[in-house]
Amino acid sequence: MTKIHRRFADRVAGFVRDWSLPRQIAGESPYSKAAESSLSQNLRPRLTEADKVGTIICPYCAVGCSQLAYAKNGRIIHVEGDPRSPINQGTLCPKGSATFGWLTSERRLDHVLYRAPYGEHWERRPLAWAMDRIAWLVKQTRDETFVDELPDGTLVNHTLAMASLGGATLDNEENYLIKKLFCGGLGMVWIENQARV
Amino acid sequence: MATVSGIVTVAQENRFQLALDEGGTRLFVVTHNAAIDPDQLAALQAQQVHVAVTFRPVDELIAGEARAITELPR
Amino acid sequence: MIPDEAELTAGVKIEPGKSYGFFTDTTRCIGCKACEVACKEWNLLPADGLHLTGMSYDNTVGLSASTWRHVAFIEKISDGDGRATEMAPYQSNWLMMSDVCKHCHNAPCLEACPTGALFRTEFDTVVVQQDICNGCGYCVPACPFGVVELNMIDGKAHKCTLCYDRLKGGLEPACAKACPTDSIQFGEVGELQQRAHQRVSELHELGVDSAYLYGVPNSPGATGDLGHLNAFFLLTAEPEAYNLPAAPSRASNRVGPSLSFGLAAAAGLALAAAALFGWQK
Amino acid sequence: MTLVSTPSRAPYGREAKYDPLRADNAPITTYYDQPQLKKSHWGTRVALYIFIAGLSGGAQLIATAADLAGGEQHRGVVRRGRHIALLGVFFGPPLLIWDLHSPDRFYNMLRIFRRTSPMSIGTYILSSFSLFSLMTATAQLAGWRKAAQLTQLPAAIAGAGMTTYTASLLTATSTPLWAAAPRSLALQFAGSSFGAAAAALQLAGRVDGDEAAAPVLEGLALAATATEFVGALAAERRHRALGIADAASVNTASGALYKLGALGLGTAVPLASYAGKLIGGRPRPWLMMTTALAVLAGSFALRLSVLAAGNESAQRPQQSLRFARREKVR
Amino acid sequence: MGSNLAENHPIAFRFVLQAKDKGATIIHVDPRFTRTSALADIYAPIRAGSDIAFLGGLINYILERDLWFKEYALNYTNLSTIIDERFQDASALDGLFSGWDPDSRSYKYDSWQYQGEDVPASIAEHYVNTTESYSEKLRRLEKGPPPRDPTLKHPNTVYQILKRHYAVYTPEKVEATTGCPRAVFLKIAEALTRASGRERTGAFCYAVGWTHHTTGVQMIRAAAVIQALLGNTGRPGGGVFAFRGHSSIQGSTDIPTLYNMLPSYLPQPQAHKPHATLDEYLQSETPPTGFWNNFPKYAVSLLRAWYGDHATKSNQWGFPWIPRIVGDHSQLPMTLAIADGVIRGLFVLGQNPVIGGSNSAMIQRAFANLDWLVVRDFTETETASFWYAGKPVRSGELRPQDIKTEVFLMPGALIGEKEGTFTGTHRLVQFHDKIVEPPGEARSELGFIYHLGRRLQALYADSTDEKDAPVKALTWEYPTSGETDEPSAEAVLKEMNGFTWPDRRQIGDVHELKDDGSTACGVWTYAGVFPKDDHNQARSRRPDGPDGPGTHLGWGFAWPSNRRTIYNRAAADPEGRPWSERKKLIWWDAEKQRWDGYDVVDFEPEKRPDYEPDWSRHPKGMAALDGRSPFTMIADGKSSLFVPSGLKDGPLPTHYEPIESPVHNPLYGQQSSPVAKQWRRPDNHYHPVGDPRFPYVLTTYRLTEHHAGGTPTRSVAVTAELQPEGFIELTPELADGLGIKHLDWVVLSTLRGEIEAKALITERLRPLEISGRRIHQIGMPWHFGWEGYAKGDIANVLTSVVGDANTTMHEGKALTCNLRKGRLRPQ
Repeated sequence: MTKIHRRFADRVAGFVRDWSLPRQIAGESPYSKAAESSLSQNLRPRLTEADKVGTIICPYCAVGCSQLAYAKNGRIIHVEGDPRSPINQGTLCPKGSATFGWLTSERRLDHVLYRAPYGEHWERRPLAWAMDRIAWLVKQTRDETFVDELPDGTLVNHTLAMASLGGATLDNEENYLIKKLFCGGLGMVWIENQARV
Repeated sequence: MATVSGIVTVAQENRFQLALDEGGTRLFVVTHNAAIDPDQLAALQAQQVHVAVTFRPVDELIAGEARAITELPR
Repeated sequence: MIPDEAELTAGVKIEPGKSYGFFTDTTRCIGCKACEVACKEWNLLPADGLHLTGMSYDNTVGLSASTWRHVAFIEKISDGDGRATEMAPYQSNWLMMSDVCKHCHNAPCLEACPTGALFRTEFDTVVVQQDICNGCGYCVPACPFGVVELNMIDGKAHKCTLCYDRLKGGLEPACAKACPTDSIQFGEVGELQQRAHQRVSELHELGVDSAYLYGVPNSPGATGDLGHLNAFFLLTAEPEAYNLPAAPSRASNRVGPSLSFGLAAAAGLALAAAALFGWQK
Repeated sequence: MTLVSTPSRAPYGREAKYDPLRADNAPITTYYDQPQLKKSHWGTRVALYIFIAGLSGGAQLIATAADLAGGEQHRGVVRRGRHIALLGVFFGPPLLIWDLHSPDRFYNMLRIFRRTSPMSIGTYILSSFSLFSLMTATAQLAGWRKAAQLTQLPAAIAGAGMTTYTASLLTATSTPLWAAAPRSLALQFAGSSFGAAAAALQLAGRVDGDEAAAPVLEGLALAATATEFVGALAAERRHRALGIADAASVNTASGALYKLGALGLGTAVPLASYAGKLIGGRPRPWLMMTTALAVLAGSFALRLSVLAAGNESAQRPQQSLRFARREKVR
Repeated sequence: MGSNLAENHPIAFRFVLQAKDKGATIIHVDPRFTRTSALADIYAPIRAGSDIAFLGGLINYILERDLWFKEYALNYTNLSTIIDERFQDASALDGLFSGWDPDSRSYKYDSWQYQGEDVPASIAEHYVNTTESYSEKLRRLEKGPPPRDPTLKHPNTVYQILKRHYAVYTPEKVEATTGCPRAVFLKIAEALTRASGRERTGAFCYAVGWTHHTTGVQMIRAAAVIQALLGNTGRPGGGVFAFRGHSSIQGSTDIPTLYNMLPSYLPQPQAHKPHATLDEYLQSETPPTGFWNNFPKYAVSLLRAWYGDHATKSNQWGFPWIPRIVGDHSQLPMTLAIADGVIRGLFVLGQNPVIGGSNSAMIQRAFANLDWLVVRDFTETETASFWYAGKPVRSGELRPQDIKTEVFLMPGALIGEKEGTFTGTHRLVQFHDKIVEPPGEARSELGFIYHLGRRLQALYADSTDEKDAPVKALTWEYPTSGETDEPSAEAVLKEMNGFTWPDRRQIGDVHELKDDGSTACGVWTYAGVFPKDDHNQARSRRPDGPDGPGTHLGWGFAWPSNRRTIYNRAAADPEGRPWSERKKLIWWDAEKQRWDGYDVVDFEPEKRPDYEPDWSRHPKGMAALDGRSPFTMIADGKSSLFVPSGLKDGPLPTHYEPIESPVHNPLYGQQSSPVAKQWRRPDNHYHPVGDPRFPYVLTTYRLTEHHAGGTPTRSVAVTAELQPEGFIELTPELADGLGIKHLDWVVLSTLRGEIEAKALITERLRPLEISGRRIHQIGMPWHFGWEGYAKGDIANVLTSVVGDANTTMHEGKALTCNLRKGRLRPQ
């Protein structure tokens, strides 16, 4: 449990190593070379620390700027513009430049929260439990409200009791599975997304 | 004063970002009397050392004021 | 990491020994603040308080220890008798400008710093070395542009480093790379100055006769004995509108006269004392 | 970044024809009245340091002058001067280190020498002054007169620096009030330091019962105060010329302190009493003592008010932009 | 126009500025002077909602001064087509068109058809309330080309109709309706016409500034008419650009999580349309001519992809399992259905309806009627916390312990934590890699839906009930990987691209699709994105070099068939030669007898420019379009200046006032769009015209620093700091009138609700003179809410639920409101 701080020995060694007076007397300029410290000498951009880099597309608007995401040890350490893309040529707007801030926002949620009916606060519940519970609710709601034909005999095969909102910010593959499962499988018709907002 | 533990993911000058063991990420500024130099922070990031940070949240900065950092066993 | 990425993003191969800087062409600025965000994301700078200022779309207010880029907004829509609809070709009526440390050639902050924390890097930029600075705060009043500031938590001075760590890795500074309209152009100061003069004459032909360079030798906004500014600007209104001084002076010029005069006075008084003591003896 | 004030008027500026160096009194458009400069972080601690530095520097100089040019009757002055100089030695460095925002790295002050930085120059002045004053004082205590005479010379030279380097420390910044009149500020600080030293020696002499050098010290105090007064007048004229005269105006606290404290106590009262003494001829000891105290108080008030008024002038964009427009000081 | 490009799409504006450097004139028409206007050459202030008056004025200007591009318009548009003599336009019927049926509040299309036959609309949303099936009317179209009079003298040619219809849109009337000074309007008209023709092209850029209106579709149509007349469509640097707001909103429209379409613009079967069986559906939806003639191939391939071997010829490839819609199920009526308790369960996947939905207070009350609500987002959004922090709860109207809704708030994976494709506003499908695992229990939507589907299939595994057959029949096996069992996005993309059945060989292009069940294709427009098992074109990252043609065909995949500029046949003149060397894109290569060019040609490669269909053999599909018909998706192959069918609110763009307007329609007696979708209910009242209680025009918009509902930027420190609080913008004249000083608190109110915000007084807004009355406009960013670091009241508390007739788009851009100084909640 060692406490990290600048010990006396380090201070003395550091002072002697970076002492400018002797270098100044030896002729180096006190405004540049003589003043340079060892920290400045071996300074490197943090991207050299990255052990993985990938191309992602900015998650904000539809211009489709492409970005480079750098990661180290399974965590993203920086996101900035991809210079190869003809769409943004390395540049990004304020939102795109904040992608790293979004991924590492303090307000980010990483566990499932559940509110029981008439409850007054959130509870933490495991993901698997939530998935089972939602599947059961979907089946129960569908079974109770599925209509195969209207009174006048017209074929409908739908349920009006379940709805889904969402997808303009989701991947195409996600939208495809949502429409395939909800419409093609469960017979939901209330399926919409931000395209109309 | 609170204490959280985690891994330093990014370090710039005297500021660093900690990936918390309990999940989430938080930004810290090292106070001057913590007497920690930038190269020590950079070393923590390079070796992904498991550390505990004693800090005080500062709402204005949406970050924490790191008073002390102690190295924890792996 | 793409080696020498700056060649792709700015057409510049970064080599130690040359002097690099920014040419900020405010006539291309759309006030999007991508530079502010890119700077804060790269340098992990904390927020500066969440407060609606009412200064048009500028809620950042100014440069500080944790804000190294600041986009200024100046509304000049009414031209006396009503609101303009015809505009000069480039960015009129609502001026926007991304302010930054000027990395002056004769940098008052650098000349004032007693510990050598502030120094001129091998890229001719001015940087505060965080392992040396002891927070004496002398650079803060020394800067004629009010850029550098002390951070009260870590007790050290902070300002734009022109992404000194990125330059070492051949990367273009984060703000210049992010700028969507290339209002912030990174490159060698000499080349940038030529490009700037060319842009000014181009603008004058287009009828933007109020365009001038600020921080380039023998141009209206020259900065006197500060020499040229490595981060210089193309402006279209008087510098004061952007909170820039018209002709800032070099603080170290005043050391000579004040010390010599002071010591002379002290010597005079000392001799007077000696004379008085001698006379009384 | 604390916000000074939300702008009272709506943010639509007016078209102002631009000419970089036009007449100074044309209205200056500012950027929503936001400060154009950053004020220094110096306050009472630095003011106290400057006062003590000036006092101890002046005392060492007077002691050396007395030792070299004076007679036996001045031995008291020499001894007391060298003791007062120790104030700077024992209170100076700690005050400065306390004012650093990362005090644990105080030793970096001795890392480099930069001739363009009065603080760097000042560090070496303070160090040498402390070293030699300490040696002179110990020699004094131990009775080694020869040694003291040797070490007192560098101490005196450093002492001269101590009395006035702090003026160039302030003037080598971009703060309008400090940078407007470099020479006048140096005069004010040098005069004020000597005045304080002479006054302190008078008081010390009275306490020791050895008033032998009183007339010399009074004459010296008169000369010092006169120098300070000349400096103040020159500074005022310079501020008015640069259009930043209202910096030290009365309606601010620092302005009042400057007018009443520095000028009033520091110069007007001593000048009046010395003049009165010269004309009246009858020494009234209590008047002399109060005058000495006034000089000391005035000297500290000068440092406090100049620092505070300077910081305020940096916060007023109208002044800093006007100062940066016509300032031609070399 | 209708967009604030520099603020909301800054990187797109990068190229507008590069065009400006090469001498382009930038024109910005907007109710507010924005950061786009600051970089524009000409700025025209207009009243929110009066865009069609402005565009109609431009059409009038072009026709009166005969400035239209003759050779282009005569050959490539239906300008010379003769319309049915029964047709009457708005100038004759004071704002309405012939065929108006007051009691059904809709139009009959018969009088709008080409003389003598019916022309089917091209896109899937063409369904009208009329019941007669399409197919009988189609027979006649195959007999010959529509009647045309190239001399344009016949009174019923589209040209004459346009002249009559737009005669009233004079520059003076434009000024009276929009408030834009006449001189500025004329300067813009002159600049636009000068920038068109052989050597030059002009472009229209629009976004939600046009779509957020009850006349939104017709605004975009008006721009399309102008661009067709000036010959700018299908050419480099020309056309009408839609700048959409979300990363894959184009993708979520192509692969529609939308109620009225099956993947890629196939109409969702309707209960009261002849869609009972697959044959009826195909027969009534397949136009005889044009590219849409391949409709059956796409429908059958989709069903094969969804139901695999369970889809057989005998059970109509599983067509009965597809649910039928019974009306308008878009987001606006959805919120009303929730309010009425019809909907018991709601999934909200990466959306924030409490901020983005109209009439937010009604939505928050409505959510209390839900049995269960699943919200998946990256943080706690207003939608997830309505039950304890919503407006009705804070005002005491509801208490958490009375709200029965069971709420799940589940963390979602973000970019870089899941792989997949986005489709950008340029139809470009780009793949993004997965670099790190999502934190904790955060999962991608792909994982959530896939594992939900597997659980449901398990629950229904042993059910024999016929209504459960579709759940079991779905092809739902995708390879998964990692300890979170993440399904492979590339496997799904391969299914979307399509493959042969049953040997699953990837198909190379859309032409390989069959209607006999031998091909399966989830999204026919995306065919070609994954042409071979190891070639994912969406992941291709090869841009052109600096001296390359600049179409960057090697970067990503642009649907359809990687074509970057659609209808680019129009970039060549009728003889197949480029209009000019400067604007060269596509040309007819005489030696190779093929079309060639810098882009994938949007035409049949071997069809000669002078090809004429042989009408004796009743040609079908593309064979029925001559060599000078660039608009392959439209039945007659020509750009529809006059739309005979497919749009519910009229064949020609006509100015109608927004539903809530302070003034009467200066052009016609008809005040607002006759067919706008309105829901008059106690919780959704509309303001009558010129209501003195709500005298000011309110327009909502976005800031460059925040995105959409604000969630992904207001909860991020670095962007929240840039625009930290909600505010409104108003003119100095209005502020002085109400005694409001800069940054004062003000309250805005409509019949739907009241909110408070700080006032930003700015000259970038200006009062407008509208037919003699002084109208003030107020602007308010709509992305603020109570969650996150940057907070503010929700602007959509003020808006009403009202929709465009064709698309049910809300009218957030133009409504009326009241404004007073002070606070809502006593401090």
